Amino acid sequence: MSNMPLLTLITFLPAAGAVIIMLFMKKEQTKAIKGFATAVAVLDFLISLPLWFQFDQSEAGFQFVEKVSWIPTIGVSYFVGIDGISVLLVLLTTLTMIVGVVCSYTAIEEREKEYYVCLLLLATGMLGTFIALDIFLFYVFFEVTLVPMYFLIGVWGGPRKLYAAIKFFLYTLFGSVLMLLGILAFYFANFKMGTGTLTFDLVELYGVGPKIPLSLQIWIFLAFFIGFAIKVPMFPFHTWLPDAHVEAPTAGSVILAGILLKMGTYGFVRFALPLLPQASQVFVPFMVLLSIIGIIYGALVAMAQTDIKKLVAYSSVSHLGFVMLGIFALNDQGVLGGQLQMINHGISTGALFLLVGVVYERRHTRLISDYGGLSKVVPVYTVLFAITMLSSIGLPGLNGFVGEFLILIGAFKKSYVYAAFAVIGIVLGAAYMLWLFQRVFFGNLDNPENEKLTDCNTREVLYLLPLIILMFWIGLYPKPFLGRMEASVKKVVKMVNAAEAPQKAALGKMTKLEKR
Amino acid sequence: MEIYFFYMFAGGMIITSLLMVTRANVIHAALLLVLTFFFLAGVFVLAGAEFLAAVQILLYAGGIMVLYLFSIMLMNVEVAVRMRQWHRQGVVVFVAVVLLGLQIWAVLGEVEFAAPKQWEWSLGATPGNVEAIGAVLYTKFLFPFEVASVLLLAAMIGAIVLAKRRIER
Amino acid sequence: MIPMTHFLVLGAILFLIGAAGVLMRRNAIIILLSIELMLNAVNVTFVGFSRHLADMTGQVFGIFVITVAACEAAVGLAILIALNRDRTMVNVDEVNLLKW
Amino acid sequence: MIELAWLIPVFPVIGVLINGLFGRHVGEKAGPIASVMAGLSLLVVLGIASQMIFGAGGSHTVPLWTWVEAGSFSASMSFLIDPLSTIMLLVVAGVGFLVHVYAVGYMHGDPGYPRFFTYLNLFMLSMFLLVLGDNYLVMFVGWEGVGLCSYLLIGFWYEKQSASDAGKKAFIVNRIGDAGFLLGMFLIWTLTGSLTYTEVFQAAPEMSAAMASAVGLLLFVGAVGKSAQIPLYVWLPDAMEGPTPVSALIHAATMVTAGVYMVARTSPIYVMGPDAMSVIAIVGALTGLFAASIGLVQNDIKRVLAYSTVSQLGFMFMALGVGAFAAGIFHLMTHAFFKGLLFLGSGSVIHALHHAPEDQQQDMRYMGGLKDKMPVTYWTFLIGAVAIAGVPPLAGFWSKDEILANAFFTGHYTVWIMGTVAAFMTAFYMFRLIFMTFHGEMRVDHHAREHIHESPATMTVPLIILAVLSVIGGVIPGFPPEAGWIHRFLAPSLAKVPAGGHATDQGVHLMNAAAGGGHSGPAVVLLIILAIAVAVGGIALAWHMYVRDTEAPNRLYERFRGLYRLLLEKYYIDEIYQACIVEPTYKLMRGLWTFDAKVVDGAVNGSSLITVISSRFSGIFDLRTVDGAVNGTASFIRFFSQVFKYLQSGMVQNYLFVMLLGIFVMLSAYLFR
Amino acid sequence: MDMALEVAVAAIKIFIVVNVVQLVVAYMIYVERKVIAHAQLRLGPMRVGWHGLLQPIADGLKLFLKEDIVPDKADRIVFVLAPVMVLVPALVVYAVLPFSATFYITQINIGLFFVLAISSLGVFGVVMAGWASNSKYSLLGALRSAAQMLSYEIFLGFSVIGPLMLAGSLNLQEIVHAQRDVWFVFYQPVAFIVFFVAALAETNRAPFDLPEAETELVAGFHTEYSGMKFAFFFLAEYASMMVISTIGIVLFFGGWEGPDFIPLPGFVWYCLKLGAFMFVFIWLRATLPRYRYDQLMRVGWKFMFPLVMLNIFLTGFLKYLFL
Repeated sequence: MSNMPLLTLITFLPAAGAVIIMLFMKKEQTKAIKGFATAVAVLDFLISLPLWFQFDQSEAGFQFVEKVSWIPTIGVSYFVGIDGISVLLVLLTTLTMIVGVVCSYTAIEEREKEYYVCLLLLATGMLGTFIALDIFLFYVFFEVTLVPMYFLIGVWGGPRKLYAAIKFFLYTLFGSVLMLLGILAFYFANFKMGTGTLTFDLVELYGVGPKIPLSLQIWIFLAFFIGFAIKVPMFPFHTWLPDAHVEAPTAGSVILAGILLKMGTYGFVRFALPLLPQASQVFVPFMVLLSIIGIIYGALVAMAQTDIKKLVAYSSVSHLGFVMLGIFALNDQGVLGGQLQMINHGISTGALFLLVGVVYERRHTRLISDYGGLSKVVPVYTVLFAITMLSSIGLPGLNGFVGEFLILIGAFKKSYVYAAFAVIGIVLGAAYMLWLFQRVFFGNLDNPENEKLTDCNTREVLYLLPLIILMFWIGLYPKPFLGRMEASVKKVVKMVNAAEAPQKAALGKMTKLEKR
Repeated sequence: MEIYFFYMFAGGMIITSLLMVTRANVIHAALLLVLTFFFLAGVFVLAGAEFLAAVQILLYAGGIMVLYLFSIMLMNVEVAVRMRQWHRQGVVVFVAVVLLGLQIWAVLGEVEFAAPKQWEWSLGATPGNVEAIGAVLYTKFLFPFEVASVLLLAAMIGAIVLAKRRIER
Repeated sequence: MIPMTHFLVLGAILFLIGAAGVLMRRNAIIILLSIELMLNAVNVTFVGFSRHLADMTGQVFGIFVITVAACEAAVGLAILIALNRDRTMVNVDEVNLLKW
Repeated sequence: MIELAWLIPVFPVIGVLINGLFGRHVGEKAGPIASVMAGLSLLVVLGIASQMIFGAGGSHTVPLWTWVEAGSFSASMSFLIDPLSTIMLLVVAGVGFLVHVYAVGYMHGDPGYPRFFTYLNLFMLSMFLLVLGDNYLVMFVGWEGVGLCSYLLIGFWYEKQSASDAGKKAFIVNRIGDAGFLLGMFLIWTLTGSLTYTEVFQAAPEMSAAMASAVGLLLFVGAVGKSAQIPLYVWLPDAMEGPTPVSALIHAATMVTAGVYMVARTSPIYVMGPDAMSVIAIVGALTGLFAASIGLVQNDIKRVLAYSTVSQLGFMFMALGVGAFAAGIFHLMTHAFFKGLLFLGSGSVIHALHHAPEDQQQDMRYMGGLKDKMPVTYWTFLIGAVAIAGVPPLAGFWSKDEILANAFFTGHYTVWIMGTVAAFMTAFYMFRLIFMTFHGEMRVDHHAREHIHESPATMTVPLIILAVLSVIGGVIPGFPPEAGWIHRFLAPSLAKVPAGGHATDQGVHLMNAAAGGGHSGPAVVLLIILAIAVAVGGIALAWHMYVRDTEAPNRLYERFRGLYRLLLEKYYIDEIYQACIVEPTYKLMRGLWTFDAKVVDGAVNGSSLITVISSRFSGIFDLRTVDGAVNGTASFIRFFSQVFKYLQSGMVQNYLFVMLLGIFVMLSAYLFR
Repeated sequence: MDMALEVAVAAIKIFIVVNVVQLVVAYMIYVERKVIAHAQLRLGPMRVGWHGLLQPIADGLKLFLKEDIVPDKADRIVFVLAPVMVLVPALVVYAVLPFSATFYITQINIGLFFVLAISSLGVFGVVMAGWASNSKYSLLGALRSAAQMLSYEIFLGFSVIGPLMLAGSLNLQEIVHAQRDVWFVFYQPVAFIVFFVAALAETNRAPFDLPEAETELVAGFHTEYSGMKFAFFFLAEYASMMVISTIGIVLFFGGWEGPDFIPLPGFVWYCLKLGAFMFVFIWLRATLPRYRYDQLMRVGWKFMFPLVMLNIFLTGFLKYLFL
């Protein structure tokens, strides 16, 4: 088993499934296509399960590594592997894919074949992003995800789908092109100042970061920052998100919220921090400022929304602000919390989008004002929504709390000011979510159309159930999750903090230079 | 002894193939080609390639040529018999072919062959020709062999697609 | 022992006959048959060299040639049948739409 | 028995699962099921308590599992059984069980019956977690959990806009407090490296006064939210929108006292931070007075009780603030008895009046004369009122008197005065309530009159039990004052104010004397007499105004119209909050949304617009110049292809012939090399 | 001189075998008529000789003496060559068949392959006959025959691979030797079933006698034939039946080998087995109705072909595991 290219298998199985659907299945056989797509997703999840069980918790480095030379002249290799930071994201992705496929059975009614092909291709892109250990490879996968997502939004989206899709595509492309510049700058910096070889190999490059002068690091960090921050999205770059979320089909929103956004935060942890340790430290106040603005601003703007999906989208801005805050606390608790919060956000917000999708499918409206008093007609749905909402606002005992708590404690450790501002986000989070809940579920059932609403059917309950179980599991016993991440996170934190001394030295030199 | 057999087979081949090329009736041409292949199989046996000879008969004569006959029978060939048989470029080509023949003759005249390598072969020897071919075909040429099978598959699909009657929708 | 040159000459003659058939005849089936002949002329050469060099490769290639011939026959005849059905023609020089 | 502590929260979990998942099938059986579960928990609690009280005592940790572990941070899911949590457990489980039983009758026929009991059991679970946790994180779990249940139960009748509004308000206001609690926790962790009580308290003596005060104040923010103190008390009166058993259990007896419990639990830190304690004392006293003053004029029976609760909670914090932790907890306990009793009694009244018009069911102006119709309710209610008014030997007297005495002896004279005035007001408004509700002529709507009846046994039996507890619950554990059993029992759990702390020398002296065997001397006797006088005075005034001279209230109203209005409208605090906090927030959020859509997104769209415009220009250039060159090349090629195309005859054999010629050329090249 | 002797011996062997085969074939026809007659509760030929024993000779004489008709529009050369092309391959195959341990014409290392190759040529005669007759029935029969024989040749070829893998040789004598202990039919039942069905189809026997279906095509490809040419077709059919039976015996039933405890000469064993095989052929003809053309093709490609492929894989796998 150890020799099996498990990661490659997991990553490319959906693509293979997509190709099979594309080539061998007729458009009219929608049932077969759905069944097949589901089977592929489930199979992918099943073969990704060994990652959970065979993962060595004590190992901080990369596991399940595969390395094959790809473009040797410029030092690109097909180098994949996972560590504690990515293992859960990979598993989350495979799980979300099942949910994404299953929730689309009835939601998508046209061009179903192409839809599932896009969905499966998207899975390959996302998985590849998380397992790539070669920066070039990472970039390739990072970009690959854009295309199917573009189609998902642009073809199967809502009324303003074209605007949203193009905005999403161009905006993220703009960021990632800058990131590519950063990657190349680092690549050549490594050639000149680091190992002296042309390589994109992340493991080799990890050691190089501290040797690069701070002035250059700052520029590279800015390039990375824009690339990842747009993806996250952080405060001033977030406006594509509500549009994309609102217009995307349910599965698209789920995947966008659950996985795609994580690619940004993951990028920070995987690349920006360990590759550019000194610059990361220099940027801490700036990043934290943006995160906190994101937290509070996102929450406040979410409160002003009249569209449920938009509200959830802005809540994502707020939640990801928490994640970024945790990451840039640059200590064990903060980064661990940030990592866990990435998973949590994927689960909770994914579930929220699913739930919105459930009523949207029945009523074809997302305006809060069109609803009201739903808890009378759809009790099961109400309960599921309530649990998800509570998980989203971080009720202890559910997953959101553990992550938020660790983030805040990490931030507090860094500076109590950070935490003091961030807790405002918790209060506001409760406010907008409860208000939403009240407007949708409480009160009188005054819209006659809502009386005909049917409750969640078995399929919907079934695809929500795993997420709900995960919410409780992480909330009550997060140790298996934290334990898997801990070693790797500690390593990253150590790499960043170990570079402190040379950074100060560099700063000292700079000041000296200025003095002269 | 065997050189006479060779001349016999070679002569038969040349005659039948010349006849084949010149026939107006396609069926006759095909049957003549079958005969050519018989003689060719004889040449193969003389050269110690009895497996290839059997394959030649089994596949070429028994398979491919039957396919030809089958197709010819499906087609309307009587018309062609009454048409002009030779292409307009025929004369030029004939001259060119003859010239090419002379040229090949010249080339062959220049080539000196080394003494043939000694090779134990006789009809009915064990382990014989079949084992020898198998040993090479499934080791050294395994990949080409598989490629050939893919080629066959592609040809089969292509043939079916091309020859299938279009179903009117 | 048959001299090597015999095989080569035989191969060349058959090949030229085949080539002449391909280039001079109008009937498509005859052309295909001539192509088969050319392929077999090559086989003669292969087997001759195999004999001469005491090497099995020549015979193996003979088998491959037969494979290719089978493919060629299948596809060629399929094309002819299709042509015959649609255009009722068997002469190759009538099939000349693919020009300038 | 103690190691079975994990069983306590397990039973409510079972109840939640049964009623929550199979509510539709369980139907009206949900109540008994939930009650049995609460009862089973109570049995375990009683077992543990008996062991704690009659056995060794001390503190015991029951570890369950490691919960969150991240780097140097670690918190486990473990329970702590010590005297403090024992008392709390007894109160929670006892009152909780009684309320469950009561609710079986009270909620009969409600469409959300199973849901109600699910929530109620969920609340029990959370409250147990809050009380049992051996570290702040577990306490926070319970803390948030009870907040959630409070939210769910206040908004239980969610069709009512006011109910769901009140629920939301409760949760959000609580969240503000929780934010403080969280920050307090972070500070504790940064200072001590742990959140477990024992480890924190071991490290507590090393804290500087400033840090301890900071911790204390931050935690107190949490307590202010949960226990409805100024300035975050506003949610509690609104919370009366919930069903009455909920008001009794959550908003009187247990949840709102969580803040008191938390401060008492954190006493080792508080004693290190005198500033924090002063703040607590002042806030407590202010709240006590303030809420009592509002309670004077309210007409809604439950609102009176709600403000009374706020006021009594103020008393408790007063006690904590002056360092009398045990007295605070003692008052917590007695208050749970009599306030639970009062709420359940009021519920009984409302239940009896449920045929009256909606807006009259809870309005005392439309009651009166119910004494004869509902004897059990009346008598138990009266006992409760006397107890809360502080008439010896009922429960309220002992605890309230201790608080006032402690305030006095520690030198907090302002606090003491405010407390005494509040006590007077308490006695007054409670008996105003009694007289308006049970005495005088009946003002009930005519249609509802014939429906008035005594409540069923499931409701009256809890009333009676609580009444008994209200009578004896003070004197047994609290006699003699300052040195009763409860003080000795709680002593190991609570810290003492150290010498040289914030108290005056005299206070310390007196306190230490108290620890040795109760206060003595004339001051004590005087204080007791004063307290009794205040209580009786309040009752008498109420009797005067609402029984003897019923015109007196109107006269007062005419004279102090402005003051009356101010009190009736609760000092306009809600309106002030609305204007100063809520509206600005709304404005801010709308403004930010506009900002987001116009400016932030506008920048994005603007940049795309600029790109489009510049692409137009470059497009023109492209068309004229660049494309011109391309087209030129193309036409050049076209010209030549016109000539050469004739090479393509379309005849296969022509091409093949060329191939043959190719071979010919190649061989020639070989021959003539 | 040795060579001359060799040639002479070979010539003698060939002469004997060919004539015996002719005779046997003639009597096979008699046997068939008798068997079918009895199957239909008739008596069959009874008049010529005792129980009609001389009937074949009478028939032969009749055919010899009959007028040789060639239709006007027929392609003369091909029409005449066709019966020859049918009979010659059928007889040529006898060159490698082992009749007993010592009695055979020759043995070559590609024996079985040779048999398959040569017998595959039989189809030419049929096709030529059908085409040259210039008759609709004949052409249809020829087309059917070509497709049928081409298809079933494949299954026939694949079905013998199983036994070949066990025997490890193409030499027929060696295959017989390999079955000294256990007949391959016990190892390869599936292969045998496929082989037998394919054999029926290859020899155009019922229930696969579509090319000469009397009731549909009026005897199919040989409608226009009469006299000696017709006799050639008949001879060829029975000769190839014997060939295919012999192959079946050699591959699956131990050839001329018999159980040791019954001391009979190898040739006798061979004759007994051959007789049994031939009887089954006749029996089937008396019993089974004819297949429809599409059924024939479907059975072949959709059932036999996967079956025999599976058999090959299974054999290889088991051989790899156990041998």
